[in-house]
Amino acid sequence: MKKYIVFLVALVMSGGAWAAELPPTLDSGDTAWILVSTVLVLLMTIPGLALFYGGMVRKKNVLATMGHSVSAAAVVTVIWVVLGYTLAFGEGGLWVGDLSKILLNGITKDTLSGTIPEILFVIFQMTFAIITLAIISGSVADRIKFSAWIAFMALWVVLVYAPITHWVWAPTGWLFAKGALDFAGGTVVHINSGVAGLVLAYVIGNRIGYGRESMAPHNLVLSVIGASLIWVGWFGFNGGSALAANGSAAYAIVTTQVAAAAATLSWLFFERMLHGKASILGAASGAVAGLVVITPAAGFVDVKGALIMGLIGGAVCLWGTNGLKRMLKADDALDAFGLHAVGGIVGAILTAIFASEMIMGKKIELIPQLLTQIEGVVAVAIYSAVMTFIIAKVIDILIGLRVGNDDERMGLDLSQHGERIE
Amino acid sequence: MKKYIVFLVALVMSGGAWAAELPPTLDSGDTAWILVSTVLVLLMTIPGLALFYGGMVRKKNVLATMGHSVSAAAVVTVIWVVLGYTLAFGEGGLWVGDLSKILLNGITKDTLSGTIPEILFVIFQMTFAIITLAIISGSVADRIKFSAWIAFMALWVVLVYAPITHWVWAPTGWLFAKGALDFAGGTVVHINSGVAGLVLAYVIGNRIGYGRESMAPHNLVLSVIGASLIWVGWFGFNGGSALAANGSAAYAIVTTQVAAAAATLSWLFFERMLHGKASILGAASGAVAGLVVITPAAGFVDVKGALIMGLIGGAVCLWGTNGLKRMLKADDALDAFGLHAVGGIVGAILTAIFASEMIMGKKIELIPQLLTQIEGVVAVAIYSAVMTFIIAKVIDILIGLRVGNDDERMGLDLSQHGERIE
Amino acid sequence: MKKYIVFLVALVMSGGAWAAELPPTLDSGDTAWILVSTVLVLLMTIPGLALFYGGMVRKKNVLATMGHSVSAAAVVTVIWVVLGYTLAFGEGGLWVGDLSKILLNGITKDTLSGTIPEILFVIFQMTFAIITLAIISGSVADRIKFSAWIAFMALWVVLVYAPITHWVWAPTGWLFAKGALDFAGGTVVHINSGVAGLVLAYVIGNRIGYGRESMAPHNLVLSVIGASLIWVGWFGFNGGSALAANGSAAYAIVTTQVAAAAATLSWLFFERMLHGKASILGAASGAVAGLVVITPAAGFVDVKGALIMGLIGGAVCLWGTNGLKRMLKADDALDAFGLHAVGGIVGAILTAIFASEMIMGKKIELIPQLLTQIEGVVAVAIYSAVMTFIIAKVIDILIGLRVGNDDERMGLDLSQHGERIE
Amino acid sequence: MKLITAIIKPFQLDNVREALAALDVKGLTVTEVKGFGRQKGHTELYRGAEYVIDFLPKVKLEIVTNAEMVDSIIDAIISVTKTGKMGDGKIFVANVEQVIRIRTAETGWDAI
Amino acid sequence: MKLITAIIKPFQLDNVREALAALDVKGLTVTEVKGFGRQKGHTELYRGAEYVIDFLPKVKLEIVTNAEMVDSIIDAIISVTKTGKMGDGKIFVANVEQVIRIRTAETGWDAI
Amino acid sequence: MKLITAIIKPFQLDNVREALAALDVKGLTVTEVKGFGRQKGHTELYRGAEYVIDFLPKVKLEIVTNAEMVDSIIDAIISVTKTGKMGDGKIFVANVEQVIRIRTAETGWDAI
Ligand SMILES: Nc1ncnc2c1ncn2[C@@H]1O[C@H](COP(=O)(O)OP(=O)(O)O)[C@@H](O)[C@H]1O
Ligand SMILES: Nc1ncnc2c1ncn2[C@@H]1O[C@H](COP(=O)(O)OP(=O)(O)O)[C@@H](O)[C@H]1O
Ligand SMILES: Nc1ncnc2c1ncn2[C@@H]1O[C@H](COP(=O)(O)OP(=O)(O)O)[C@@H](O)[C@H]1O
Repeated sequence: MKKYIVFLVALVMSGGAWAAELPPTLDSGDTAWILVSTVLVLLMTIPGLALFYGGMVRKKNVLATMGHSVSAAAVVTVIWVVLGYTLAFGEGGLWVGDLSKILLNGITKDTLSGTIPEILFVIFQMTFAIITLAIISGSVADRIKFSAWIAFMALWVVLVYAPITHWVWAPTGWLFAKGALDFAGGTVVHINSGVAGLVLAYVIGNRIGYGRESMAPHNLVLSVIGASLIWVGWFGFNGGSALAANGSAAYAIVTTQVAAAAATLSWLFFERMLHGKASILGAASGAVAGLVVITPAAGFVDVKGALIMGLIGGAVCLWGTNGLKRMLKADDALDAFGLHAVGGIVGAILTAIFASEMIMGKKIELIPQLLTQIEGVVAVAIYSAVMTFIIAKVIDILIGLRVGNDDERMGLDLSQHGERIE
Repeated sequence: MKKYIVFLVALVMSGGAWAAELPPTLDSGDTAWILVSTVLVLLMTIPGLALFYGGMVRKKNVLATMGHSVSAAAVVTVIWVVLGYTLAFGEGGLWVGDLSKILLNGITKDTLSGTIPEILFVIFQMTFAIITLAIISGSVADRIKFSAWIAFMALWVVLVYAPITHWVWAPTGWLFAKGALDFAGGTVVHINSGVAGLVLAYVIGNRIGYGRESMAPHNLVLSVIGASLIWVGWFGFNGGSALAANGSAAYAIVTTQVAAAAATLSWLFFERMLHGKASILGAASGAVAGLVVITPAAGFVDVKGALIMGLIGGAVCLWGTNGLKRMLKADDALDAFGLHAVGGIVGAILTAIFASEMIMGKKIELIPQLLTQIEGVVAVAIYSAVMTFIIAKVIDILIGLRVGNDDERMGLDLSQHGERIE
Repeated sequence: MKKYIVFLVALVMSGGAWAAELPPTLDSGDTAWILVSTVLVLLMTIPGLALFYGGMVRKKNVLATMGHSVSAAAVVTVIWVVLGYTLAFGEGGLWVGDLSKILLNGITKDTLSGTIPEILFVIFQMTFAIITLAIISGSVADRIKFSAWIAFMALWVVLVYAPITHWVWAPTGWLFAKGALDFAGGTVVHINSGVAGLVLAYVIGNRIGYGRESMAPHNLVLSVIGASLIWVGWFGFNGGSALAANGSAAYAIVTTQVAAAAATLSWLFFERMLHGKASILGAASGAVAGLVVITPAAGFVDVKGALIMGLIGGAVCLWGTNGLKRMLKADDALDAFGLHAVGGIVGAILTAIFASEMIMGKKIELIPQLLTQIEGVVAVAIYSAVMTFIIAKVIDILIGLRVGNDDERMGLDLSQHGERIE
Repeated sequence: MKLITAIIKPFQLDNVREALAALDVKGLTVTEVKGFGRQKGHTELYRGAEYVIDFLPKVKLEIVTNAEMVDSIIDAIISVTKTGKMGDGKIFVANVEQVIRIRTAETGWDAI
Repeated sequence: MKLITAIIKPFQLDNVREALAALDVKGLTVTEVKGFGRQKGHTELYRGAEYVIDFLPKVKLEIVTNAEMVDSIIDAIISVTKTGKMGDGKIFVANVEQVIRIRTAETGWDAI
Repeated sequence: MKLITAIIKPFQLDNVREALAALDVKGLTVTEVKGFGRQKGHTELYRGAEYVIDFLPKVKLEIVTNAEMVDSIIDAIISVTKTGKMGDGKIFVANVEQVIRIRTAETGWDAI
């Protein structure tokens, strides 16, 4: 609430001319909200995404699938404080941050980032990196080797996630400089992870029996819990991206809620039209689709915009996980691409169209903005695809990406971890 | 923290006479807390209530039951921003709000409601509407048609929930004007939903095999998770209803916690006395009972009051879901009435008795307040019952409320959604 | 954000000399954060620990095991407001608080504790007492009588938890006076509960078939959900212990996250080295181990310290739940001792070693501090062990600690609660 | 001694148990199974992948009894489970050579 | 009539069902079981407690058919499930004295 | 060849397996079942609805073996599972006409 106080005091004192001169100070309300947002975004991954994914696989793979998310939290955390943060948000240039903040060098309790402690910004951003990796794991569910997954994450955070984050969100990043709009991570998190997932699915190959044997979800109760936690956690993802507890944050959670709801209804509606029944997995998927679509736009659009974006997003992602999926022929097992990349692309483009002057306080020129958005999408998609391919191939050569056939048949829980659920 | 600052500045400046003149400003701490409270109340429904209910049905209906809550989040959100909020909190008169805020018309990022953004108030209130609908779904579990449920929700929010909310919480509402005390929704949410549930259970009829076949809960682990999330989420429900992060909010969460704990113990104690064993479903139900009972009173009573209200509430709701339930002969499958209406009525009445001068800062006259409380209970119950009956009948005639016998036998998961858990 | 405002106003006014004279006022941001932290710590127990433990027992005991945590929330809450809080934080002397705040006597909405309402401090601390009891229940899982468990909790909070809390955290407590460092409860919560659990396990005896029959966890999905919620909730545990929304709180959640991640990786690594496979239960256990180890240190160490503490903690607790466990020969079913006491002791000692001047704003003398830490560990362990033994024996004599053999065979769900999961 | 195996719809289990209790049948064993037969299954669609589920949940009852009671038991089962719809189920009868009660080591009819 | 009982690996179920459908087998009943045999199990280690799991998940198929079809059914099952690795499974054949379709009260071959 | 079916209490499974291993029994199949017999069940009460649960969890063991071994197997099972309390279980013996090992197509005793 700093600015209001400053304003108040200024008002009281008289002039107000000096108010702008004051260095930013810590605001406890903003800090409280970002502390909580950090909790919420972490909750989206563990147990949120762990459950969303865990419920959709076969019973023999549920622990391993959840383990992919849990290990993302572990591996990415360590890499992020050591190297990731400085590469993403260290000053650097257009493409990548420098190494000045390696191991969070120089960040004390009192270092601020706006009105919150910088160390808080570090961990808030860390939770975004974590979920990005966890999303990717859906593409290779049921067949990736655990050690390969650990290695992949460590490399990918450093080589792909950190640079792209720098492009989009660091003040010196080239996409940021161009004015690409990405409020909370449509490109950084969703397109990036979705594309990486698709490439990884191609490299690792389809599951044994894919398309022939039943791979029906073993327990969608878990997926509904997961989707619900992802939904509520997303308030931290989008609302926290305002980096303050104010009207912007509040507006962002409202657009988030509206888009999630609209996409749920839209998915259910079209599913019923096309397949005769509206499914609960559809409701969960629709909600996630709406959340993905609104992510780049949450702080830029009004409620009407969010409503329309949600309706479109639900329908397009339904296609992404059905028609498009069949066309792509990759066994993207849990639809990292169909939901996150497709939703992210739709969102990035619609952001330009629905950006609201009332909300943003300035007018957005449609055509130039659209072009900038597309440039961002394409750049992120290409970089992510190429780098993911290289990393995957290197790991495949060095330690092998995929478990053996018998281990896959037996299930990852037993073959990789020596455990199982009853 | 606005008021303290204002006070401080005033103090510093000298007089303080002009302090009252200052327009309210946004307080980041209050805003942070209501942002979080919104998350918490949503969490109570998805996945909280979805799990609480989902664990109590038979395995063949678990996804459908969870879907009732998830779809409540989707449908109510859209209706609320379009029409519900303005009917509830638009200026209007004694009975219902006007249409001035249709589609949240005129609410910008900077519009305040007290010390928080009005848009935040919109979504905080929205989460109350969502859970009210989700509670109702328990009464018709295992047999309602999915399409009928969607239609019911859309109509009910507009025709029942919004007007009653206006009565109780809008400054122009008639019950508000009368001084009816309902801190966080004892009438608006609990009596309202419980009564509606009972009526709906009568209209839709008992489940096939009710009273003869075993309808034992398929997985109470889910119910315990659900009740736990409902419990912690209730801190947002009751604490958030202070609309600020201050001593009131803190006191409200303490009374909430104490009542939940006391009711849990009281339920377990009487269950053991009456049936020989204290059950874990009993613990979960007792907690919810205590939470319901304290809801209208959370910000008005002290810790001793909360303790006694909890002890009474646990015992009475145990009766509500046992003796009373058998007397009513309705198959209120998951006890929307026995827990929420019964607990809500007990709470509304005890609020008058235990309202504490120390907490409220003013004295409450027992007898007049008691009469006002009863008037509120009766008015809400009657309106809710009549309108629910009409809506249910209309839907039954137009599209049919209930699935066919074979579909019910097969279970809603398969018959309504084409899915199942392993 | 009080202090900043006061500072600001002081600055503006001129001198600042009188700023220190101002009584502390409520800060809405700090209050918001501690409200949320309270929610988070409660979430760690219900459903967090309930699930973590519930997933590790056999299917016939899952509800009873979850019930141990739920009943902890109920029983401890009531005891805490009546007697526990005043014994822990009432003024008193070196050993225990006085009875001045019995039934929270004298605490109004406006009573402050620092910059937050004292009533909020009451409930925040209450959640710590709750989880301490819930942790203990892991030691006696699968065989304790429900009534004995209830009785044990009521006595133990009053006779063990409240005094030890007074020693360590009350301004008049003897360990506090000595300068023992325990940021968020390494001794109070973890060593205390772990030691009590071990003693209880000895007193109650091993489970029937222990070491011969398979007691494999029935559903580790629940444990992974539980561990995840414990993890995210721990941000309230450690971050909330800063009692403000500021750089300290933020640093504490970062050290918490880093230690949890490092311990997860360390556990997985050594497990793979020693047993050939890295398990998901290992990941979950490692995370909890890291969280325990960092607890006394969270607000005192920097990121490098947290990293090393986590790596050590993961390895040592792996030994605690394997080699050490076999040496101790007690059937500490769910490793209250191996994780919490062992992790707590490691953490207490490493706190002295890694306490950072940069973070604490003062230098810590290694050897004296180490001795003080060890003194704290030993005192708490001895007091907890002796008192737990006495309480357990008294209950065993009066009502019996353990269920009969047939009831144990049948499972606690049916024999104690008359329920079961399908 | 004979073993009667009946495969029925799950929700009929309580009815059958009652009908058999009326015949003073002292014991039976129940297994959850999945059946494939004339009654057709259904299609489940998850994220674009369609699975035809041919196997439907059924309950298998096994009753060991003496030869004289076989017909009345079969009649009792049919009387409560017959709806005339596909999937009502099947009954098989086989021979059992020896029956032993573990508790008492009784054999034959005494063991039932 | 004969009862063919086949114990196979779970993932072979779909293959077997298809092979039997080709022979016009009209019905079968499936049970999830656990098997102990030559194929060795595995060790699970949870927090220092080691459990040797001797029982592996298997699927039991029961097919009632007439004597003539027994051999072709057995051949069909073997043809799709044989991998030559331990744990491929077993087939048992027993006699069934009577078969009844509940829906129609038909008996014998008509009931299949 | 004979099929021995034993219905026992679940927690006895490990004991039985060990006793049979001592007899060099090479294979067996286990099914989780529910049993109704002399041993009475229990009552469960959920929110005012009372359900009498007559069926108790049991484990069914199936062992195919040759005629000579039947008695020693039965004795071994009884020796470890007999407690003298109701619900100890039952053992049934039936005839099996043919046994085939899928892996090798061996039949009869060789297939066991
Ligand atoms: N030949 C068979 N062998 C074993 N089980 C069978 C056989 N035929 C039917 N069944 C079992 O009986 C159940 C009912 O059979 P179905 O053909 O669907 O009904 P109906 O006999 O009424 O037409 C099946 O689901 C299956 O479990
Ligand atoms: N004698 C037996 N009685 C009953 N079931 C058996 C017997 N032998 C094997 N089985 C079942 O057959 C399955 C496969 O047997 P196994 O010995 O592992 O394979 P293989 O015969 O190919 O060596 C076992 O898991 C068990 O379920
Ligand atoms: N006639 C029967 N047919 C099939 N199964 C039976 C029969 N009698 C008993 N059983 C099975 O054996 C189990 C033990 O039988 P029960 O009568 O409880 O024990 P006991 O024989 O020791 O008195 C039952 O739960 C049931 O599964």
